[in-house]
Amino acid sequence: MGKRPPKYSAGALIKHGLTRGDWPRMWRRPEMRSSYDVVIIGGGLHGLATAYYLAENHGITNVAVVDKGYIGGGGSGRNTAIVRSNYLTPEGVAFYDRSLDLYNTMATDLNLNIMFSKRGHLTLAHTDSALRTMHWRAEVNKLQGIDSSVIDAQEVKKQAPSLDVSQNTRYPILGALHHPPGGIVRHDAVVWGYARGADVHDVHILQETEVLDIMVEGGSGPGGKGAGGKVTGVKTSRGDISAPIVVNCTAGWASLISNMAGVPLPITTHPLQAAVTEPCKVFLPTVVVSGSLHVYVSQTDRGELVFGASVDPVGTYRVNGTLEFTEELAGHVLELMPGISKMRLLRQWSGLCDMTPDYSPVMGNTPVEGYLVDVGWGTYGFKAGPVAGETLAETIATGRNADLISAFGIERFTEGDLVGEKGAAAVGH
Amino acid sequence: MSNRLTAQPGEIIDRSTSLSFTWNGKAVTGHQGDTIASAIAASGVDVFGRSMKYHRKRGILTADHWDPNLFVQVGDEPNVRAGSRRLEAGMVVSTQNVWPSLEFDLGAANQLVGRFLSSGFYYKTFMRPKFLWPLYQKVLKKFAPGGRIHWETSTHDAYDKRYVHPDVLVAGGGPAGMGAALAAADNGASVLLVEQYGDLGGHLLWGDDAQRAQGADLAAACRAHANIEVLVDSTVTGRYDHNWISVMQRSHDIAPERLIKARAGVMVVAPGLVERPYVFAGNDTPGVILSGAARRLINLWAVKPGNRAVVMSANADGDAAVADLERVGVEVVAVLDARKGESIVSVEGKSRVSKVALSDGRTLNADLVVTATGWTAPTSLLNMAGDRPVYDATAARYFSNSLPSNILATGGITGDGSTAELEAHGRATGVLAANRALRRRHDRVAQTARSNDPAWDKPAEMADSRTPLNRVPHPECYRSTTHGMVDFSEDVSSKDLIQASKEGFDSIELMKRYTTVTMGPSQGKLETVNAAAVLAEANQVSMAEIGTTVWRPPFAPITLGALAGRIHEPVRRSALQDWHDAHGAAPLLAGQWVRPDHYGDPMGEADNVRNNVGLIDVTPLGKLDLRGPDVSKLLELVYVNKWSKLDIGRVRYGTMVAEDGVVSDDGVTGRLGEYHWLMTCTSSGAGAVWEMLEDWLQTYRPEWQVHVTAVTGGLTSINVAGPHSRTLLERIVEDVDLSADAFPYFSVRQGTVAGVSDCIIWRIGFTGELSYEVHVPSGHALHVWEELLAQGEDLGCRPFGVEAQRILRLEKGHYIVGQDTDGLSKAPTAGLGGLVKLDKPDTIGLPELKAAYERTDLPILVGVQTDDPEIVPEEAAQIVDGGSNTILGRITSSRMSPTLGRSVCLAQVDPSLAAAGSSITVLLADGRRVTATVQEHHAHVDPEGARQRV
Amino acid sequence: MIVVPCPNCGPRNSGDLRNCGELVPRPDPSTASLVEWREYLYMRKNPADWVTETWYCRGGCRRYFTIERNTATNEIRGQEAS
Amino acid sequence: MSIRKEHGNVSETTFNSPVDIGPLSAPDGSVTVADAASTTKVQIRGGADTGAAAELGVGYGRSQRRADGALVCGTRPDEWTIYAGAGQASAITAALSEVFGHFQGEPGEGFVTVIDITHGRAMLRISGSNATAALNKICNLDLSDELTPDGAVFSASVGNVGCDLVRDDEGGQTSFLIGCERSFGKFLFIAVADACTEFGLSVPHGWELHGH
Repeated sequence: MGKRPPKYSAGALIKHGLTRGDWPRMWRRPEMRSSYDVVIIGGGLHGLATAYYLAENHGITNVAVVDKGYIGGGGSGRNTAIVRSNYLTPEGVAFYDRSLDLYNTMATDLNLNIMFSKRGHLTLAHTDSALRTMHWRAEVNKLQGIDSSVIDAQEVKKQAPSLDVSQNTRYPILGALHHPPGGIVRHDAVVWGYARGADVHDVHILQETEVLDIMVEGGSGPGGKGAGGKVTGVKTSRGDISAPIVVNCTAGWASLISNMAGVPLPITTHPLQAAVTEPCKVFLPTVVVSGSLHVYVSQTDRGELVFGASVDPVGTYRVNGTLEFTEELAGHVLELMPGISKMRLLRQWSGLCDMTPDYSPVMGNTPVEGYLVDVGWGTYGFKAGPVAGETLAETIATGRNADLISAFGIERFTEGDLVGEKGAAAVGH
Repeated sequence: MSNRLTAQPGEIIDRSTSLSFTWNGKAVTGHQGDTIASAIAASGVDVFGRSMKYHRKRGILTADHWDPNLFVQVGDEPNVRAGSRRLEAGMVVSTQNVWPSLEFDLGAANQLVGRFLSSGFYYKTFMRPKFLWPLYQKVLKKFAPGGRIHWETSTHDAYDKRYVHPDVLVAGGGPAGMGAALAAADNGASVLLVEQYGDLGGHLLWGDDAQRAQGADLAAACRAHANIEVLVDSTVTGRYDHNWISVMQRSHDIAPERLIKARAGVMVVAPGLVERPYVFAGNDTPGVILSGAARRLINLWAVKPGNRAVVMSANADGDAAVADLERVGVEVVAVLDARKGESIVSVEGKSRVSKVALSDGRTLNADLVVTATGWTAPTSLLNMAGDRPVYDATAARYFSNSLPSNILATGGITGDGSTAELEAHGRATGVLAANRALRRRHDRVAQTARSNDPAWDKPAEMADSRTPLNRVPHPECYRSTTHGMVDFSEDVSSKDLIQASKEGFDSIELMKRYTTVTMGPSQGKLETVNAAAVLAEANQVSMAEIGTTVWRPPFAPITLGALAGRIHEPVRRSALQDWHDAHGAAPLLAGQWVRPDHYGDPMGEADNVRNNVGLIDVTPLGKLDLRGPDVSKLLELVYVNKWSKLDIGRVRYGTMVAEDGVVSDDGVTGRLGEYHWLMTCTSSGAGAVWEMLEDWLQTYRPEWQVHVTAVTGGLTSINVAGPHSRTLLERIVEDVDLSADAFPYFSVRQGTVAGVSDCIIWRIGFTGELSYEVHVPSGHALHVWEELLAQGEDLGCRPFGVEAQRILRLEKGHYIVGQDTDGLSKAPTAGLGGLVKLDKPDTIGLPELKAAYERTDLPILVGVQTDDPEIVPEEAAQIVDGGSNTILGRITSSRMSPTLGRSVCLAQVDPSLAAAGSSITVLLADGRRVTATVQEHHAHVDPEGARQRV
Repeated sequence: MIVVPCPNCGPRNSGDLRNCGELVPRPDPSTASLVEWREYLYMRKNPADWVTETWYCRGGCRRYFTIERNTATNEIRGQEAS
Repeated sequence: MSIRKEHGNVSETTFNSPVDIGPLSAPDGSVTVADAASTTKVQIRGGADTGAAAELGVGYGRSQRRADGALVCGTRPDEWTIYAGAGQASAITAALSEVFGHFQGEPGEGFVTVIDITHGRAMLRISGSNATAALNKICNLDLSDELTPDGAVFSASVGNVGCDLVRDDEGGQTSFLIGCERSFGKFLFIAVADACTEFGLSVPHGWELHGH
């Protein structure tokens, strides 16, 4: 095990301020080995969390996390940083609730302030049927001990005064699902925290290392890949690595990586766009989501409004962003908050989402021995990062899928047992 | 104390005007042509605001749109760029980000502890004790920069949009851009020329006499050219795939901002260059300005920027600034030539520069420091087109690398030159742009059905034979021997960046995320190159190895109002909706339709249908006219049940599933003639069903002869329901025998209703009563509706709304797709048992249907009644396993039944609970657990259907 | 807003059309195994490369047609640069 | 019963439009928006093998005005629409039966169907020197003379409503006929009139666009 880095604290800050000393690196740039016990493809939140929990919970430290770019450069750095657990299905609720638990203690667990702002989360209902779905979610949530309830328009106004709750609008606000434990997190910090935590255990974080192929032998497909095969390692842009276990944590690129192992996925890749305004004095205290209007919005402590929407309808790997996203977004935000039309959109960006038919992930072992997936996260990957890492690490360590992910196995697509999260998921942030 | 100079030869202010406004409550005047900043500076103000983190005093830096220190509040508009916003009379201008005042700001205390607030400090603290973190957060929030949005009183103003299709769009109205526009227009292209500032001319506007004259001539030629539309005070804000280009037009009569969406054949990018600040200790002190700022202040607005100046110059623009300063009487106490390695080390001063330390060891008294240390090429629009710029160490700036054929660059971002050379390069670019654009236009015209064939020959492809502009050598001067501000809007210093790199944030993107450098309102226009230079220094590599961050749209921020524009959210209205409005109907927005929810008493309306007769407007019901010999084959394919043997004059209920077996839509379809059918489907599903039918007919069964026509709005659908419905219709239907024998349940007839021919009447019963659905050609629908009410007055005929219909259908146990079924509900769940035919050769979703009927674990839809009849469980109330929290189903629909005087429900339950008589536990929203009993039928009222078959 | 070349209408903004995704051949439902059927329902190649896909010209001619589009660049075959 | 006799057949011309407002014009006459919902609209469907194209004389995307004043439009690759004055649906349908014989959906080589869609479609006309500029605010197609000459037939979104359009100049003045599903008619009129306000047209109370 590596040397513990100096702890971060107010005292340490003062000491460094006075001595003008340098802080050590949060993670190192190690030399790549020729073999590891586990190779995790994708240096985002999921990959790094998996590596951290492998080391921290299971003592498995001969692990490499490889990324073709820099860590956190994919969806982990491009999402809108909302966390919550008020899902629709019992499987979803249990899973995300564990994730929220981990977020709650993360700052102390990782000794890095991830700036969790537990500010509450409102999912607005503009129609009777949306209100019915909110009730459904609230009831399922309550049964699992999740703080979640339906509130009326006047209560919505108290939670977020800038919302227009008058009833003669095109999309009147009839009520909302209110979820007090939800909130926003400084997303990059989570990535850095896990990277630093994994690095402490000598996990190798290999940036600018692109996986070119996954080596499989004995499979039924071309080149010995595919079902029945066994993983032997990966080829990378910096040379080959032999490893008995290879994990795919590559989100939008999941299909491309999985095809290397001969394991097809029920995934299409769509951009998910987001945008941020210039800062202004804080006026929006909570996270606001409208499924009917395809928008979610929160205001950072820096005063910027951060917006997201549903994924683009046309699948593509292109992350240029579109103008119509910003137009529709602005139109819908102003339906909700007509008073903010003078705020300016500062920047738009997009990330890639690995969408599944039932808006639920594909996790765990696959028909290729030693090849595991943690994909299909669609627009939910950030919320799930900690628990995905924890359960995937458990799955790797024990060899069998962890209980919390038993509903998310790849076999459900051949057995026809899809997860029912789609109903609540049109824009679920 | 006024800093306004005597008249300057190139000034753009109109001294005959006087515009009064206020600055932090004090009355100030300026002239037409002033920016907010120039007018305030002319009045003698040095300090315009405070910096974000340390609340240091800040003054003019660049005096243009990108000036990070000139963000002000104007009335209810925050974050106004005082450096470019034209002054208007009556503006109420104030500082942002200060408390309590600009002069005395408590936030400035942060300067004292600045050494502890290095980049990312917040990640390293406030973790313990945990309960204090929310309090820290409140403090952090107080430091949010920016102005105040007046959300309480502001409204969404009349913004606006417009589409344009120019052959060539030119971004930038300097000499190169104007040259390009003129040449493209001369060569037959339609041109949209977009200039960010108030007038065409670019840097020529603040140049010498000859430059100004050249600029004026070019501008006049552009404005006079029939093929050129000129937009000033407008910005090209984004370039998206296939040259979809956004332009923000300001200062239009009808809107504060207008979004113009252009599909351009070719875009010519000619934004000129952005001057770069120099990094040294105190470089953000008021009085430290860039050479461009000095020249603009003096030449455009006749504002004297200071009295004793030190100038550091690395280029001709810096030299020109020295000349300008001396011309207007500023004492230039030292000129440091950066080309010889001379530089500024640091400045001192709080509200204004007072002392300047030079690299030769001297310290001079001065109140003005002017730097001219090079350029940033604002390549944003090129980045958006896929270009990744490459650093040229000789010219000390970035140049584009590879551009798609529909993007061309010219002017300063491609190289250096005299006005004539820039214009010439622009003109050559314009000729090439016209050639490419006209070739595209020719293709477009030829491929478009509505156009005539092009009446002109497609031009031959022209090679790019432009003579490149020179790249004049420029010293690489980014940072002095001291540390200073790199990102002025984010308060990020070169020291912060070096520390970040040492902590592992050693790629430009990670460094950006950790330190927030380049993330502020100018999005890196001023900071990117200096940040890359500092990172290169920290990593001890060359600039070329660092790369740059990706510049994302928009090029300049856009108001949400402009992006939204005028909001077009269509609403669909039936031909009777005006009548409903006039008769007190509560409107219900259902998808795009507005419908009558009720007319004041939904329970009474339902009751009236059970006892007398009611009318409901059900026009939103999706309706498709199907004609042809193969319609029955199509119906066999898209419905789960049998259709081949439906007789003429009969209607049948059908359910559709998707290929995955999940219930997708339902409705009744009737056979009007041998080859003529009318299909109905759900209101929300109508569009999808139509597209699905077309897909099958076009893609998979092109040999079938079927024509599908959507007739939803063309037929106004009136359901006449209740025991007196036949009596009523007999009074106004002329040519149809309505007797029970002649017109039995589930039949269709065509006839004349209230004198209106070509009506379709079918006898069906969603409400469970004797009822007829009359489809009337919509131009005559109001007449028929009013006749029905008039003729039915003695029968108690009254309209009823959607809520009464919901009650009635639930009493009758009819399920609603999407409410009583969900995204996983397959045919067995909906209880379609007897209906589904699995022995067809093909039906959509057939393999999944077969598989579903093999299963015994799918939930089942059942009728449910609570044991306490007064309790109406909420829709979505969960059905649980006794006292445990295991979910075994949910209530999907519930209402109090006026007919039965008790609550009635539909529910999806686990198959173990589906048998009639099963007792179930329902968890109410208030936490109570109540028992209920599963019924034998979905229908609570008249399960045998006797009432509708009379 | 990319431009999609409708074979009937000519170049149109993609927002005027509906993208129906990767072209996946439909197995014969009377003979296909459930596994084959579910591959048709759910499994996609999803390449970052050329893909044949279906579009519906919703706002124009109301015809379904296929084109080849490169999902890495949004380039469409037979159409000039993106 | 005597009630039946009171009705008599309702004439095709006593037609209620979704837009009960007279034409709106800019004071300088540069743009006018007028309801035209009562226009007779008869739709003919038939593939290329049916000879309908040859008979009707226009291909997809183009239109032709017949001697009797009816406008024959190639609205889809296998679909035509005839626009004529109010109340002519029966006459036009009868005339078409002469040409095509049966057309209610009977099988055959020349599978042709005809349907009166007058009631199913709202319609308006926008005309004047600023008509193109106004329409281009809410319709994304290139409406220049070269791409959209007089006689051009096309479908497009106008103010987010799916519409069938014809450029149908009158007396040398640019003019477009715009049809949409009837239930969208009022909204379409409001959206088009709103787009014309830039050119001086004022909108009466109750006909303003929601949203600002």
